[in-house]
Formats: sequence, structure tokens, C-alpha cells
Amino acid sequence: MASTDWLDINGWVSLLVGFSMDTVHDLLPFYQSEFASVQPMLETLISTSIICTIIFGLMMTTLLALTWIERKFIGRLMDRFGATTSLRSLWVGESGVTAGDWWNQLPLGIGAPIGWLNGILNSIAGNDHKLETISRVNNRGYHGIWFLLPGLFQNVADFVKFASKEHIVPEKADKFVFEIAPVIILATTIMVFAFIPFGPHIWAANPELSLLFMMAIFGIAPLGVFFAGWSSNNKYTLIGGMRSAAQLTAYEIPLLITVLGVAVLSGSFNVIEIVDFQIEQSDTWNIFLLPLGGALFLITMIAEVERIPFDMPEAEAELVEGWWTEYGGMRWGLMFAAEYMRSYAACLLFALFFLGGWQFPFEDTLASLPVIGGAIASILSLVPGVVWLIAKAYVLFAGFVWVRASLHRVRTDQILEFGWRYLLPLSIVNLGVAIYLRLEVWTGESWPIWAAPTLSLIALALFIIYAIDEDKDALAYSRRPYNIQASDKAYPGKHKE
Amino acid sequence: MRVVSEKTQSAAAEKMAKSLSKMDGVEASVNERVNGTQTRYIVTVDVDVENWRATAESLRNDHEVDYCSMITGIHWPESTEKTWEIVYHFLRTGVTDPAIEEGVVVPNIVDFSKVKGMNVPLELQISIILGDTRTPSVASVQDIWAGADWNEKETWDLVGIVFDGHEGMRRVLNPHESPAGFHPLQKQHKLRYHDHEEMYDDAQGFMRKPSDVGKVK
Amino acid sequence: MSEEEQNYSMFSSRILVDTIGDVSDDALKASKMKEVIGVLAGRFFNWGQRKSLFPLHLGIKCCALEMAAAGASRFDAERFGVFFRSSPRQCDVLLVNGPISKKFADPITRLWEQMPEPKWCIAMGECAISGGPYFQSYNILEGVDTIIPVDIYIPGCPPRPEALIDGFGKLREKIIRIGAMPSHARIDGNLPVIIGDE
Amino acid sequence: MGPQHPMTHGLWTLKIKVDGETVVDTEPELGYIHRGVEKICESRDFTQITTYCDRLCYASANTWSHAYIYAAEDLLGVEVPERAEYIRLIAVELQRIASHLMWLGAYGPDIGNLSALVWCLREREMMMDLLQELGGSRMHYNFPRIGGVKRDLPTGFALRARHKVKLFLNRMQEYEALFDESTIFLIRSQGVGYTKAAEMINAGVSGPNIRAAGVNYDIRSAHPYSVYSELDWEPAVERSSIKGADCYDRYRIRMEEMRNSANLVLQALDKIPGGAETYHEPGDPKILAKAPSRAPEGTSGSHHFEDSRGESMFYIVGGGEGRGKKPYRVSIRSPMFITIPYAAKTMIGYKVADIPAIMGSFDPCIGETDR
Repeated sequence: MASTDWLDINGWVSLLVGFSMDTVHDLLPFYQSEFASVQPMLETLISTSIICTIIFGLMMTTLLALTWIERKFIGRLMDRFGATTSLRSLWVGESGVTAGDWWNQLPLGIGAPIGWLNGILNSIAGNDHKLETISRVNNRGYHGIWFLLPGLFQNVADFVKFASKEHIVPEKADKFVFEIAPVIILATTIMVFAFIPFGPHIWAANPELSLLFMMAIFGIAPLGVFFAGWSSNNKYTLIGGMRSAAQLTAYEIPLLITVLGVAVLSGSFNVIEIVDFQIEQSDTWNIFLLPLGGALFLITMIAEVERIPFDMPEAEAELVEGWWTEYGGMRWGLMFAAEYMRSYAACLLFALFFLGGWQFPFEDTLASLPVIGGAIASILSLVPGVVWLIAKAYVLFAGFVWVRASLHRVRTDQILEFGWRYLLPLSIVNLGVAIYLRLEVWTGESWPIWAAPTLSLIALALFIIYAIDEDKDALAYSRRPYNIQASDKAYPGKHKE
Repeated sequence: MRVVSEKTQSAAAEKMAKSLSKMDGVEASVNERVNGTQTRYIVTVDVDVENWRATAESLRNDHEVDYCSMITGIHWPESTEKTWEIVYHFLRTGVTDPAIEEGVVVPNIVDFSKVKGMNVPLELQISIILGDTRTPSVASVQDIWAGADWNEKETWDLVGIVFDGHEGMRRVLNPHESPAGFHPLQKQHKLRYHDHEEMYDDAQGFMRKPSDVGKVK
Repeated sequence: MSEEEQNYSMFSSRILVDTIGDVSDDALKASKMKEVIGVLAGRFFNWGQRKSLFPLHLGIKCCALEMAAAGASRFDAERFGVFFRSSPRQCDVLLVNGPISKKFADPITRLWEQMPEPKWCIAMGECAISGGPYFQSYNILEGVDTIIPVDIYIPGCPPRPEALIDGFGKLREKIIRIGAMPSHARIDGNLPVIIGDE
Repeated sequence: MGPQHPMTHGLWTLKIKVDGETVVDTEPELGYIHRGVEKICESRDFTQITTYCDRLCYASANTWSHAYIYAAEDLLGVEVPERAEYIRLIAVELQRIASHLMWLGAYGPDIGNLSALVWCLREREMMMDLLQELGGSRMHYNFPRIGGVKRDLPTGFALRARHKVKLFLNRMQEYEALFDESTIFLIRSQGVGYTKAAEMINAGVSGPNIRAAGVNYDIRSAHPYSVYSELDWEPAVERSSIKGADCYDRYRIRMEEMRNSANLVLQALDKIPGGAETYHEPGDPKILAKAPSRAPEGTSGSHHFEDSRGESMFYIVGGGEGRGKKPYRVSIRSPMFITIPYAAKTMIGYKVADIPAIMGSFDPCIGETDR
């Protein structure tokens, strides 16, 4: 059985398309039998295209918020505001300088609503508003109204600007490869989303082996990265491309083995079935059964999307901008978007594989509460699952941003050593744990009551022990050095040998 | 804080000056300088050009002067007794590598209030005077003090004093394509607007002299 | 379109009409669609252009620290869409913050040529404007505007970060006035803005 | 790499020959902002030169102007009132803290942590506010005068200075949490860029870079020039590794120096003669001694100064054009001009990713290097 959701977009679309096709079939004066023969194909075609459009729009709109989260959150971590560009600056000009009531230039008075809206906004959040006055004083984009979403439209402005920039191809660059590389990266990255179910009934394609398909496509982008680095005819980009290729190949393998563990545990290569297994059959999220797998997946995914601390390919310090140094304008904007899409896909996959996909946390537990359970269940059933999925993805991405703000960058050889010497064996261990759980512990209907708590408690204990050791180690390093004022004797750190 | 006492410093300076004066072509003296509220003693040495190399080696080996601070070249076109002067500033720091005991470095903390002998920090100011010549040249001490390497490069680049035996002499501050023999700190090179006194008092240049007509403002 | 116009796109209504073609141009004229496109699209792209100004991460001298301070937490330049990028290919604004020596004249010209149109140049500090205290030096150019067309002058030695942020604001106002023109095709008579010289 | 490169902290070129990811040979290329300050100073009065010395190093303006002022007083033979010396010491040590903070902030992005930059600049603003109260400007203060200082401590300065310095000492724990307790920073900074003490002294390197190698040589104690000898402090020394000081030691020594400087500021505020709260008008003999404006022909003055990057030095020959009002020759000893060639050689044999880590740990400042 599959988890259900009232937001049945696939069903609705197929229903709509089927109905319209039937009407067309009925209204056809002739060739009805021939049309009937091609009608299923036509329906599939049209409905698939509609679904793809919906999924793409959903992905892009939510991606906008993703970049916004990054800028705002890292800004707050650094005691800054982050971007505060508000949409209102689109029709009122720049700190006093405006082009007048430009909406009156529009013909047929179609600009009247804009002027009306501006009047209303001025009356609500105009210069008489105290926040507005403060914002004017320190020249901020905040206009006192929350639904203008200060900063959210910064990304819109960026991409509009990228679109209007000149396109420069370096003289000695390999033009064809230089042009094709962003296309490869972007296309494969978007293709990944075709196999990501945003809900039980919101997916563009759902083959039996969608997991393998997704991972295979996810691994194509490094090729484009290498193309980009090589074709720019620039030393920095070449080094960046090389590093990227080495690092991504080093982290693909543990990633795949970890995902294989998830597949073994859930007994399917289909993402939707994996989520359904967590929701319906086992009533337990995989993160409680495979905590090690979750950690490995997160680390390898951070490395795959090349974020700090694993962002060697675009290390600003030594390689100016890494493998996209030579790219400017819209190509760079597209690759920039592709980077965020990869991060977004990583968060979504983690939520799907380990966090129960589109299920509200502890939904069944809450629903089984004695008195209020029914009410909670009915309330939760009103909320479509895609909301929970995207919320989980956002929280995970905030974690990515947190890591980026608080960690340094690892050297190339250290990255590769970490990948090959620690992550690979750990992922194999994780696979063994998954096989054991599936074969021995899994009764067929449900997990024994001890399974999830025991495993998660063991993982928690291990993590705490490791963290304590880590802290001792760090303290030993960061003890006061030998100093005449320092009373305590200096500790010979590990690096002194 | 434990600092070097003036008595120790003056005694060590006298000692070094006496022993340096024994060498031929070298006159060394100690002069007392007051800066701020403190008094310090500097060993000022005048060396002939041909004795400079031997003096430098004895400084490094016998007197443990281990730190070359600065090399200054001065051009005296109007002066009668000297046309070029090269001034070396040295320090005697007495710094040695810290000792290592059972795999741990033990920093050597010098108590400057009771240093003695060769460990007393000293300042040296050595001046070499050259006569009227187109190509002033002096022996290089690049191999004695590695710190003198780029100092000599800079001195040649800016002042134009040739250091014999210097390896890899090149322009370090001026552009590489600047003409040969262009050494901006020589006195015949004037600054831009050097004769426009009104550059200071009227920036608009209302009071320009007729002689300034045509000159870039 | 001529060769050089194909490199950049100005995104007024003209480029849209050019891409759509003359026939549709008449149709657009007939229906008032062209004006709508012109006003809306031009305004939209102008907004995008002025709201995300990426300066080049180039620190020459003292003003570089004020540039960094402007990006830091007290004066938060990122609020206005000012993100420092390290690669000239991805930048819109060349922030010249220091004296230009004869040795650096070539590299900075190359940096300026590596930046894609439309691009702007801000001369920050006295040294970049006129040579500043080194106007007499044998190795310093008298201002960066001897080699690069400058849009905004920010006097001060060094100017405070508020002045830099105000300079970006003035640059936005200038973009509103003259639009996202390429630097070499800008109409005459749009004089450089000098901060504090109202 | 360079001249426009995030690694350079300024404007210079490092020609690097790499074999794969390993550095084989390096050669620095300086002079991109060579401004000919020494030539310009020959046509300026002794008092006008101070502004140029402020602009020598943009990260630590006060230390350079004080270095020049001490040399000029050595040339003109001026006795400085003690209160002025204390005020100078406070200004210099605050500037040293600000400079080291700027270094730490620039060192964070070198190893890939951007929040370090923003945090350090946030703390640097406090120091700059204090210096702004003294000098009146934000970066280039033109604070010292020949024979004293421009202005006395303003009213309430001591209170604010104590408060902000203590706040800064608390905030330093944040940095140590960010750097020292991060294993990634340790494995990045430890074991790269070894330097030996005697070798560095022979190469002319001094200051924190040599104190990181386990010796306590400090101009302030070896050639005492101010009221440092009357305060209770010792130069910080780092227990280096066996192979010499690595980037981690150079990081630690600067943290310790920041603590030292804060300690010095607090002590000086307590010990200043006349009390920190009393205010004298500018030009008062307690803070500004009479100084001759002319130096006769042939006289010369020099002074070694402990800059925040090493030993800076001025050598001034009096009696130039302008009949003694202007110096005949001003020669500047920049620590980084000597250190950068040495630092470039230390990174041979390491990875490309280590270049910013090693180069940044020496705290290059190109403004003083190119002069």
C-alpha cells in the first residue's frame, strides 16, 4: 500500500487530460477509431509535459527561497543583515531618485493598478512609518512590511543582471566545450529533479529503479565541471577541474554504497517505495535505523555539492574562483543556479531516504494519542506532504550553511585521504548493518520494539564519546603555549613531534 | 619588564668600538643618542671601501653581528668631500635556535637585564664614503647576511649603487622597463611640479607665473 | 545588428523587437504592446542591473581596508546587493582603491577589459582620483581616470565606509538615469558623480 | 598568482612553478604600488612627513608614524615628556591590536572561513573607535608630533578604553573557539611552513615571526625606547615545533601579542602620570615639548622600532634643501620587504593549497613593502 495525500496532482492532471481527450474524441466527426488508438499515447505525452512543468516551477520557486535562506542565515551568523533588497524598489526608485510615475507611461491605463498599489504601500509603509524612516536613515531596503520579503528578490535581481551581461569567451578557449559545459551541468542537475517525488503523487517520472537512475545522473555533472575547467585555458580553472574530478570520484563510491544500504533496508530501488516503507510498513524513519548511514550520506553529499569544508574546486584563496573563473554573465549564473540545485537535491534526497519524506515528524505517534490524537490526525491530513518535505530540505540546507560559516577548508590530499580511508570502510560497515537488519531483524511487518531505540542510542553514545575525545584533543591543541606569563606548563601538541 | 641596562650597553659598545678600531681603515666610535626618554649607545663605524669586505667578515665572525637591518645609499652631488655614501645599519641580537629536550622545544628566554659578553644587543651604523665617480660600487655582503640581499637590490634600484658580487641583481620596486641608469633617489631627478610652489598654496593655479605657461599643472 | 551590439544586450524594447522581427514590430506598434514591453522590461532589467552590483575584490591600498570594513558587520554593504567577487568575469564594478603605479597600469587595464559589459568604475580615495598625496611621485599616475573611464568619485583619504555605500547609492541613481549602457557607448553629458558634491 | 589575487593581501605577484599540486619554485614580484615616499619626503618638512608615514602601512598607521617620530626626535634631539610617552604607548598598542586583528581576519578566508573576517573586523571597529578619539581620523591619525602628541587623552577615554579592551579580551575566546578547536584549522595550519630562528635572523626577519620560533627577541626589550621598561610585561614566546615555527605557531604568537597589548594598554592607563582623566589642551608642555624645526647639515638620526610586523626603522639625514627644514634623505626599513622573499622560499615543497596558509601567516602588508 502507498501513502496517500489529498494533493493528488498526477491524478488530477491525468484525469483532466483524459477528460479533455475523451471530449475531443467524442467531438471528432471522423477518424474516431484512429484517434482512440493514439489517445493513450497523447494523454501520456500531454500529462507528462504538464507534470514536468509543474515540478519545474515548484522546484524553481522553492529554490529561490533556498538562496535567500543561505544569504540571510549566514548574514545573521556574521552579525550582518544579509541581502535586504525589497521588491518595492522596483517601482519606487533609488533613495529619492525615481523616474516619476512611470506607470502612467503605460498605454490604456493598464499601469493604474501599480500606481494604486504604490499609493497604498506608501500610505501603509510610506515615509510616515517609523520603520520606514529608520530604514531611510540607514538606507536599508526594509520597508516595514513582512510580505515584501526583504532580500528574497535579491536573487531575482542577480539573475536578471546575469541575463543582461555581455558574454565573453576567452580567446584561447575551446569554444565548443566552453559553451557545452554549463549545459551539461545544468541539464543533468535539472534531470535529477525529474525523479525526486515531492509527494506521493507529485512526481514527473517514477521508474522502478529511480534511485539508481538518479544517482547515475547525479554523477554526470563532474564531467561538465571538468570540461569547464579544461576548456577555459586557465591554470586556476584547470587545477579546479582536476580537483573537482578527483574529489567527486572519491566521494561517489561511499555515497553509492550508503544509498545501497538504504535500498537494502527498505527493500526497493524506488524512491517512493523507500518513503512508503518508512511511513507505512516500518513506521520508523531510516535515520533511527541507520544513523551511521545518515551521517555518511550527509558528509558525502556536502562533498558532492562542493560546499565548505569540501569546496576545494572553487577555493577562493588560492584558485581565484575555481573552475568557473572564466565564466561570466548568464553561463555563470546558470552554473551558480546548478550548484544550488545540487544542494537542494541533496537535502531533498536526505529527507526522502532518512527523514521519512513527506511525513510529519512522529505523525503516527501523535495520531495515536488518546484524546487529541484524532484532531491532530485530521489537522495533519489537511496539510499536503510536499510542505513537510520542503521544510525538511530547508532545515537541512540551513545546516549546510551553518557548517559553511563555522568550518575551514580542507586540503586536497586530506579530502581524498578522508574519503578513501574513512568514508569507504564506514559505508561498507553501514551496508553490513543494513543487510543484517533486513535479513535478521526485519520480521516482515514491523521492526521489533527494541530495534530503533537501541540503534539510535548506540549511535548517540558513540557520537558523544567521539565528541568528548574531539574536545579533549582540541583543548590539548589550544592550551596556552609556553609563555612567561602563563602559569601552566605548555602541552606538547601532536604537531610537535 | 627586564630590559638591557644602559651601562651594559655602553660597556659592550666601547669594547666593540675599541676592537674594531684596531683594524686598518676603520675608525669606530660610540656616540650616545637620546630618543624619547631613553638613552642608547650606537657604534658608528667609518670604513674605507677596500676594507669593507674584511670588516664585514670580522663583524659576522668575531663580533656575532647577525642581523642586517638596512642599507641606505645617499647621493651628495653638492658636497665637497663625498659624492656617495652607503650607510649600513646592523643589529647584534644574539638569537640562537632554541634547545630541544626529549622531543619538546624549550624556548630560550633571554633575561635582557643580565646579558653579558656577545649577547648584549647592540646597534651598529657603518658608513662608507665614496668619491666622485659615475659608477659607485662596493663589495656585496649578500653571502654573509641573507637579509642584505634584498636591501642591496633595493639600494641599487633606487640609488644606483653597484654591489660587486651580488647574485641576481634586478629591479625590485621600479618597473622592469624603466630605462637603464634611472635611479630615482639620485639628486638630479626632480619630483613632478617641484618648481611649482603654488601647487601648495593655490590649487587652482590662479597665480601662475608667466614662466609656468605650458608646464603641466 | 552590428557586431559589437551582439556582444551585449541593452534590454530596452529595441532588443526584444530586434529579436522578434520587423513584421511583429508593426504589430507591436499597432497594439500598444511595444510601449508596455519598453516600459516594463526596460524598468525591470534596469532594476536588476542596479540592485546587484558585484565589485571586484581588488585591494590596492588603504581604502581596501575600508572596502573590507564596508562589507563587514557594522557597515553592511551586502544589504544593497554588493557582493565582492574575485573573478573579473563576474563583476560589474571595478573599485579602484589606491594609487595606480606605472607598473600596475597594465594589469588594471587588463582587469577592466576582462569585465563584461555593462560595467562601471568607482575611483575611491584621493590616490585613485588624482594621485592624492603622491601626486608628485615619479611612479604614480595622476588618477585612474587617465586610463579608465570613471563613473563615481569618492573623495577622502580614505573615505569612510558610509561614503563608499553612498557611492554605490549614487551609482544606482546614475544607472536609473542612463540605463544599463555599455561603458564605451554611454551618451556624452552624463558626468561622473562626485560624492558630497551636490 | 597576482597582482589581483585573493591570496596576496595587497598587490604583488608570486611567480610559482608547480609540479601537479606541489610547489617547486617561487619568486616574489613587488613594486606594484611603489610610490616613492622616500623621494617625496626629501621635499617635505619634518612635520609633513608624518602623514606619509601614516600611509605607509594601511593596517597599522600609528606604529609607522611613531617610528618616524622617534627617529626625527633622535635627529633633532628632543626630550619627550613622560605623559606623552604613555599616550604614545597606548596609541601604538591599540594600533597593534587592530593590525593583528586585521591579520587574523585576513587569515580566516585564506583557509576558507569567511566568518572570521567579519568577526575580526567587528572587533577592529572598537579599536578604531578608540584611536579615532585620539587621532580624529578613522585610519590615518597623524597623531604623534615631534616632541609629544597632537592631543591629550579625551575625557572619558580611559573608561571607554578599559571597557572595550576587556570586552575584546572576552571576544578573543570566540576566535580561539573558531580556530583552535577546529580540527580542520589545526590540520591545515600545523606542519606547514617551517622556519628556524637563527635562519630567520640571518635573513632579516624579526618581530612576531621570529618570536614564534621560540626566542624572545623584541626590540622593545633589547633596545628599550619608550616607557615599556616601566610596565610589567614580557614579550610573548611560542613553543614552536621541533622543525621550527609553523603557521599554527605564528597564529598563536599573534593571539598572545594581542593579549600582551591589551594588558599594556590597561597598565598604561593606570600608570600614566597625572592620571588618565586629566585633560591638557593641545600644545601643553606636559604633552608636547618644544622641538627645533631645523636640522643642521650632516646630522643624522635613526631608530629601530618594534612594528606589528617586525623591526621597522627610519634613518634620517638632516640639512637638505630648504636649509635644514627638510631632510636630505629619509630611508625606510620595511620588515615585510625583507620577510616576503624569505616567506616565498619557505613554501617550496608544499601543496598549492598551502600557499595562502603560509603566506598569510607572515602577515604581508604591501603598503610598507613597496613604499
